[in-house]
Amino acid sequence: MHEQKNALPPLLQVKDLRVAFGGKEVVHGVDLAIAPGEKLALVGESGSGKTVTALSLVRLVHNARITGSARLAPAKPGGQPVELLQASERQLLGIRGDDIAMIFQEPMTALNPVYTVGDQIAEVLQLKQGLSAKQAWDAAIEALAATGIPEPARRAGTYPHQLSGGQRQRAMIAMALACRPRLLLADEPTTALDVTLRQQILELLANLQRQTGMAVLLITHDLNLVRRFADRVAVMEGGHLVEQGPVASVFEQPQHPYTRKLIESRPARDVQDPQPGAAPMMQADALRVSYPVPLPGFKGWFRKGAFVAVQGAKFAVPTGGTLGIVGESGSGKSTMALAALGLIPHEGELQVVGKQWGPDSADNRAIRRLVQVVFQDPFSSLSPRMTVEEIVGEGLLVHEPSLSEEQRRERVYRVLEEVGLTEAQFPGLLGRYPHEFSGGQRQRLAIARALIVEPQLLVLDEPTSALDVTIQKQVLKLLQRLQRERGLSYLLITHDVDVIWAMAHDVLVMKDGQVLESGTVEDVLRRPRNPYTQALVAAAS
Amino acid sequence: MAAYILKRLLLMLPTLLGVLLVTFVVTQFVPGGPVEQYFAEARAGAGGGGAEGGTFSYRGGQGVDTKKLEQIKALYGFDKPPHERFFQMLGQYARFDLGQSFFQNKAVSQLIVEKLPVSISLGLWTFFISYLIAVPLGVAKAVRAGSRFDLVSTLVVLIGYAIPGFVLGVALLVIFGGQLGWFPLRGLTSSNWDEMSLGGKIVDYLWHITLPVTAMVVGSFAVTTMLTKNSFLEEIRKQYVLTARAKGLDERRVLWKHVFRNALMPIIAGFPAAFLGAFFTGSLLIETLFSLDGLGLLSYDSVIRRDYPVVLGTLYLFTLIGLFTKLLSDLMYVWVDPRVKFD
Amino acid sequence: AHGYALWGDLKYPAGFPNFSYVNPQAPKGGELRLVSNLRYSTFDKYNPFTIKGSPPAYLSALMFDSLLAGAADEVGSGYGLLAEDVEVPADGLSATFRLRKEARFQNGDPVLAADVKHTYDILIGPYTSPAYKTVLDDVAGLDVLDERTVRFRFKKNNRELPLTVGGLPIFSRKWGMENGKAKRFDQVVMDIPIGSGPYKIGPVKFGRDITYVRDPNYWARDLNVRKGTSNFDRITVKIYKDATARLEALKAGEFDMMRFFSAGDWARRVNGRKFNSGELVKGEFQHKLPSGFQSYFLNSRLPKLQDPRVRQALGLAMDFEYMNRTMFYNSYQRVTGLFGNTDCKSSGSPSPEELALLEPWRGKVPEAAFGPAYEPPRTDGPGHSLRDNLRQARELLRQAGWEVKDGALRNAKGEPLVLEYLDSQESGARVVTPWIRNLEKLGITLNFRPVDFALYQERLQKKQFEIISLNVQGTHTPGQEYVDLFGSKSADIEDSGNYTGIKSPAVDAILAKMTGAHTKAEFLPACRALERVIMHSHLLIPQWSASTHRIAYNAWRLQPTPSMPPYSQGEGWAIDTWWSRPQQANL
Amino acid sequence: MAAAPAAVVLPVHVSPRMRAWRRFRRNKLGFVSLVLFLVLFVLSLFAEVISNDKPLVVRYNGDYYFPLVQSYPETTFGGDFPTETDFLDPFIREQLGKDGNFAIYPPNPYGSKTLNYFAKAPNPSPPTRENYLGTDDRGRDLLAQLIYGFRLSVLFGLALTFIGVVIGVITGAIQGFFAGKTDLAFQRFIEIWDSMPELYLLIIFSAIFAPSVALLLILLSLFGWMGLSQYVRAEFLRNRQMDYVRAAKALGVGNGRIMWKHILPNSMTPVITFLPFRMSASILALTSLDFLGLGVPPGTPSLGELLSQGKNNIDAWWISLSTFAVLVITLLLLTFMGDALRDALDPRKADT
Ligand SMILES: Nc1ncnc2c1ncn2[C@@H]1O[C@H](COP(=O)(O)OP(=O)(O)OP(=O)(O)O)[C@@H](O)[C@H]1O
Ligand SMILES: Nc1ncnc2c1ncn2[C@@H]1O[C@H](COP(=O)(O)OP(=O)(O)OP(=O)(O)O)[C@@H](O)[C@H]1O
Ligand SMILES: [Mg+2]
Ligand SMILES: [Mg+2]
Repeated sequence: MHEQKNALPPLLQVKDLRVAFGGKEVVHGVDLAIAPGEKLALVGESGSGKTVTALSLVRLVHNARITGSARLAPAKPGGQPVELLQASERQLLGIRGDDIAMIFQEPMTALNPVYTVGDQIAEVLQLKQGLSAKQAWDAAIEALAATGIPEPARRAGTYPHQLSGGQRQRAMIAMALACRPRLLLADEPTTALDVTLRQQILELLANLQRQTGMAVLLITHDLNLVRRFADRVAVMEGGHLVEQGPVASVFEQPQHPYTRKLIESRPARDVQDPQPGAAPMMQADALRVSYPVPLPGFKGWFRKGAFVAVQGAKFAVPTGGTLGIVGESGSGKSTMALAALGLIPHEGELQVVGKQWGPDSADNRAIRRLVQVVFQDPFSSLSPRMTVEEIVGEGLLVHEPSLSEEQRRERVYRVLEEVGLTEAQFPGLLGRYPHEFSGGQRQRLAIARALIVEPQLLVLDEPTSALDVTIQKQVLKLLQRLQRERGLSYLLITHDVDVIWAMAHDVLVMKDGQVLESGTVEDVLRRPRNPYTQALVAAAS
Repeated sequence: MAAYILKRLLLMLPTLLGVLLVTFVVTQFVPGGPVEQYFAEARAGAGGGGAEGGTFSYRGGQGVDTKKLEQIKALYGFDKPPHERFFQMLGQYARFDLGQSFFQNKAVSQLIVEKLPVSISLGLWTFFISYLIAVPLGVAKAVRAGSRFDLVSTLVVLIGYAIPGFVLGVALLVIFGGQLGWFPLRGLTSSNWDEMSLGGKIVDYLWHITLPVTAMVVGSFAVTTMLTKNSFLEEIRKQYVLTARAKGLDERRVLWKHVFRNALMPIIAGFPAAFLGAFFTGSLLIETLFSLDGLGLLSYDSVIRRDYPVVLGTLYLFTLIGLFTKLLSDLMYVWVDPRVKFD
Repeated sequence: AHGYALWGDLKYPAGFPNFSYVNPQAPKGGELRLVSNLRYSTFDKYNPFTIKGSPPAYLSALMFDSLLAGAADEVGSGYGLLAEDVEVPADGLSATFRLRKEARFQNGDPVLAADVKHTYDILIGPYTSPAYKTVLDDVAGLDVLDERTVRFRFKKNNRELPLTVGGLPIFSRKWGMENGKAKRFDQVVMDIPIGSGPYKIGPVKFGRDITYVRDPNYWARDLNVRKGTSNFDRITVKIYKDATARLEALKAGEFDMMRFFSAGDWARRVNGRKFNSGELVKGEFQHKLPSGFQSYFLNSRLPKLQDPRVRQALGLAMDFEYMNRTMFYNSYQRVTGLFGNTDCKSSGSPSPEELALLEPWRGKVPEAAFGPAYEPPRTDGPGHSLRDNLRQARELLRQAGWEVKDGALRNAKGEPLVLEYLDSQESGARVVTPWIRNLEKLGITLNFRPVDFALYQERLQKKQFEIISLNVQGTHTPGQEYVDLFGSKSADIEDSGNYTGIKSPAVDAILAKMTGAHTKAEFLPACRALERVIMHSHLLIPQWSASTHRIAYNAWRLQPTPSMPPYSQGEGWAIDTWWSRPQQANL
Repeated sequence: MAAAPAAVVLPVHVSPRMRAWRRFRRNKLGFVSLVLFLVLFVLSLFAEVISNDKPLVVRYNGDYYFPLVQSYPETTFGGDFPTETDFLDPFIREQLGKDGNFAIYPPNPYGSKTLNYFAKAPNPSPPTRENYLGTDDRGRDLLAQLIYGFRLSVLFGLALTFIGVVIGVITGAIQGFFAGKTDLAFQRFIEIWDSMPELYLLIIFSAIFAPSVALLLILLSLFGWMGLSQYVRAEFLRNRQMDYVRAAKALGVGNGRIMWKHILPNSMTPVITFLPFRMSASILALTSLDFLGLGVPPGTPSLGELLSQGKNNIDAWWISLSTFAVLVITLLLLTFMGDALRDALDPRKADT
């Protein structure tokens, strides 16, 4: 304690935290302190151990050996501090959710698939605050509303798989905040949110912090966010904490080379214009996609209502160019991507390389080879019982069955290296399973899986949301290079205006299932006509 | 959903028809029907009936003459061509008239109703006891997978499973019924049941079913227990469990609320079928052993004696019930796991 | 006459006071608890005569009287019960019964000729068990001569027919009447039977237990044929569906007596506390019932079984002594012929009367029939080892053209001798195993083939089998049924009793003599000649029989008569003549 | 980003199967069970050498004979019959006991069908020096019965389980994966198929064919797959909605491969759980039909038959007890193996 220079005694004091998986250490002695009400940002390379660090504080890592110390200050003055790493399971029960709440990085897999989100939020309220079922439900709806989810009353009654990525993430946030914890461990809480919503969430956190003195450990890749939100920042690289200090000083005078690299990395635009006049890679007109939803009351017995997620969309992906899609969370971007991939039924015109999706999977095989996708939630899109080699190599098996095993493996290695995953970094890389990777690494796996079949059109749903700026830059560069060299086309969905700037030729802005405006990047982003777009651009700069 | 239910309900008709047709056709090919048995009885001579003690008897057969054959066939309705019989049967079944037994003086429906008390007793108790023990045990084993508790309970459960019910039943019967005389040897109730007070009746009933239910239950744990355990282990490492833990839920809630519903998809979903099935449980060997008159014995007997009306009648009824429970199970799937879609 | 005997030699004279094997002073009272010994383990009707359903055990015997009553120490005779007088004319083509005036049904009505006629009409009618029609096939009709006299007319002179009709249970016309109208007989199910017997139906746990209570006003309680019988006030019959449970219940004292059929049970499992204390007693009672001929029947319709030498060889491979020692606890006797334990049994060399019957057929019947009586092969004692028998069998087979080649016994065409033994029970395998083993030594393969009971019956009816095992009950008065068993005519009829497929004019002729015999002196030589021919044809491989009734009973509750009448069936002895001991156990 | 080097040095890496094997090995109980089971199974495959009424080697009048391999008629040893020698026969024993002659018998000198014809005690007889575990109700050596019965039962169980699992998984997978009309139609088919009067079919077949293990295998296989099929269907119905399936579809992976590689590994819990039970159920299935005369050909050594003998001869405790012990041990080994297999197939379990 004597080292503590702050006026307030730290809420959480972490010393020499080490985490090892099966003999391999991934976090090598982290020292951290968070004061009450403090907002500490933890940034760092993808796979540097941020998530593991946070999880080990509440002892929720499987198969790992955790050593070191993490002391949580007592809730009431005069109480005993709790040594988290030694505390009994029973003590931890009281602490989790109450004192320390956690927002998980991948909201799809982190929510229980068989309960409605409302249920899952209300559960904490009932348990920790002793509310009645009805009160808790109402409070849950309120909490959802506070995160900016439209129609919160209806959304509370839906299951996780019926929500968009951003909505899930917000449900996760609502759940974590429901009990007003003293410390919030937020692991990439805003990756799936657009800039405006990000702001709303940050405000929400700030409010809470003001009201209850909640401290926040924010793990993020978004340096803008750090700048705006955090008091202090800590930088991790390869399992070490390489630098920490007040935001302003770290950003102005970064000490560590990695920090410097991080701050200086900005996605750069390095794309050529597509050849004019070429037929578009993908073309859609009056595209309409709806999901069946139960109707309330007796009517629901006989008919399903429909929730229209995309309405009258018209777009074209230029051959050798990139169509960027931005838009509010829940506006139907992912839905549109799924429709474009022929994975959910749609109405209206949709043509991929001049063909339409047929009902038969065999017919579609040819198109599949040309069109690949990176899903928004990488974890759930990776088969948990397949190894990296199987996952990444599968595309080759399907589309280039003539390759020998050696050749295939070589291709797998190459594409993995291109997305920044090497054997050197991960011994036994090919034999690993998805759960053994960090969020960003999984995202890169997903990208590698799509790239390996050398498609002509790549649908990218938030491909870089879980990546730190350096890796993001690397990946974008790769994409740009492929476009240059092979004339790849991209349908790029992102919340990150920087990425749009770096990549897109045309842009489409969506809100509530409608296309608000579209045009070239310059047109849309420089001279936004729609108020939403204007707000978006303003928030991003 | 309602449309799906309606579709399934409508589909029951062809299914039922198919079931009945298949069985009916099969029964046409089974050797040794009631007519043959009639002749066998005629051949046995006046030994049947109740002539024990008589010191004179006469035996002899005359062979089958065609006129007699026709008569006997008519007696069992075999004089009509099969398709006619089949449609006649369908007509009856449509009115829920299950017909009359060939060999017993009873309507098939009456026979079933009479056997129900035994079947329900055996079925429900076995069902409840085995689920009430097996599921929590499975969960406990999953939580403590690999511990000594896990090992020992596996051992116990499997030993129970490995003893065939009838061998265990005999052992129980001989030891606790015969040698020690603690439990009665037969029946569901004592002979003076009617004179007992309500409490007495309950005690008497429980006293009677202890051995048979024990014999049935002991072997029934294992599968459910191991299924529960393994499903739990499958789910328990998923991420949403972390979330639930992170929420500060205690272990019980994590297991019984969050994991349970995911893990026990097969078990919960099979629940209605198992439950309804419990009403119609039959266990030939246990029923025989403890002189219980249940459906197990009825169906076995009717098969062996070629009592086709009983075979087909019970089949019709059980299929009907089976179809409903199947539908219920399928609906349970959706209820348990909202991601499940049948289309 | 006061009774009728097959050969006219009634043991008891007119006006005898009681049968000699009963205790006329036996005290009445108490309860006899029995266990049902029927194949089915429930009951669902009170009418023992209809086709459908199962009646409770012992109902027929306890509730119905017949015209004549048999004595358990005598065979082939009946004494007037309902009938005070029975007349059979010399031509044997009818029997006239005069009913007793005092005979009463349990409802108080007198038993009249009309009731007898009603009973007869019903029994041969369409709604009763076909067995009655079979039995009464030779009865041409029944005439009511007056209110109390009936005459049965017979199609042929068969000495046994008066006993057959005399043994019919007689019931009242009022049984099954509803609102003054008679129901169709197959609808008479739950109506309490109206008979004239000593017991009525008492408390019933339907389908499970039934108690018969003694009718204190039983009309014949002091009649000579009934004196000293029916001593128990109540007879309760309990049903256990499983043999083990039944045995345990006996040991636990839940019922008072039980007859055992399994040698293994009797030797190994009938024991326990109550046996040690003397409460339960194991009694083996020698009887003189015909041993019958439980045998393996060889289907000689098959070419491979046509040669008597082959059949004899098969028989030589069966080692009864081994089986009796290792499986039956030495409790059985070997069956040696068709008529064991009766006067019809042949022994020694044929008598002149027998030779007279056989001689015309010399050359057509086995030569051995003219020699000493048939003796099954033995394996005990010097010169009688299994090895000896097998050597002999090998020799016979060789003569018949079967030699061992490539490990199997083959005929000239090289076909191996493979036989199939058909049984309806898996448990039959145990008993044939040693036989199979011994046949193997000869190079013969015998397969055990168990099939479901109904299928078994069908196979038997259609004669689609090679070897089966049948237990043919014995009789003192073989008759028509032997024509069915061994007659040429029945050899080609489906559903006949001629399983072996024997077709021999000689046998037909002897059978005709046997069934047509008018005196014992004609009858016995025919029987013996038949036995000689059949046994020496080696169509049957005789098995074994028990000469005792094995009965375990509760000696504290029951008092048996000093000795068992020789022709009693076991349980009947107890039910009829035992009485209840004063209850000392309660002290 | 470094350009890919011309020759990528491919590091040796541990294959997933290897990792699974390691995880399996880590489960000591399961591993030991596997070893033990294999030992027992292999031993039982050599049952003829362990338990047989034929000597391994015979020296008779200066010549050597190997009755295990070749059958010698009794006449070879001075007997009467040209059929195969019964080496338990006192006569033959006497011949072989003469000077210079000898015979080396297997540890348990009885075969599966050998009657101890020269025993003194009535059958079933309790354990003696001659019959280590006693005899069954017809005088066959119980130990021999158990050894041969174990072999037959395990082989039968393996075959039946294998067939049942294959059919069950395939049908369940098809229904669950395609759902909709396929599922609806297939379910109806199963309903009808399931209600087929199995017993009657058996009776009909037994009227036509002589009983044989193969026939029984076919008949039981016809109906043995449905339970598992339902469970697999349920798992597939759920897992087919998973995102990773969607991802595979987007990749253009064919349905077959999606089912096999993506969904099946994640739907294996019921399959693995039921494996040991199906095995033992198959073993018991051999009995259940016996009392109908529809079981294995009579005389075939099977654990099931021994169990029913045990029931009928409750006083002959050595029959039921030893059979029961064999069953329990088999089942335990199988279950522990199943446990380890489940661990091995779960990559989330640490493997080092
Ligand atoms: N279960 C596991 N077994 C083995 N290694 C693991 C496991 N979980 C994580 N790792 C490794 O630990 C390291 C740190 O992972 P962590 O999830 O903390 O990264 P992160 O900093 O959160 O990265 P990202 O920003 O990409 O989410 C990674 O290299 C990852 O591969
Ligand atoms: N299976 C479903 N059933 C019903 N509604 C759904 C389903 N899936 C998505 N939705 C709804 O459709 C809308 C569009 O979802 P989509 O996932 O396309 O949004 P998005 O634009 O990708 O948002 P985000 O940026 O948050 O990922 C959302 O309002 C969501 O709640
Ligand atoms: Mg992370
Ligand atoms: Mg989305």
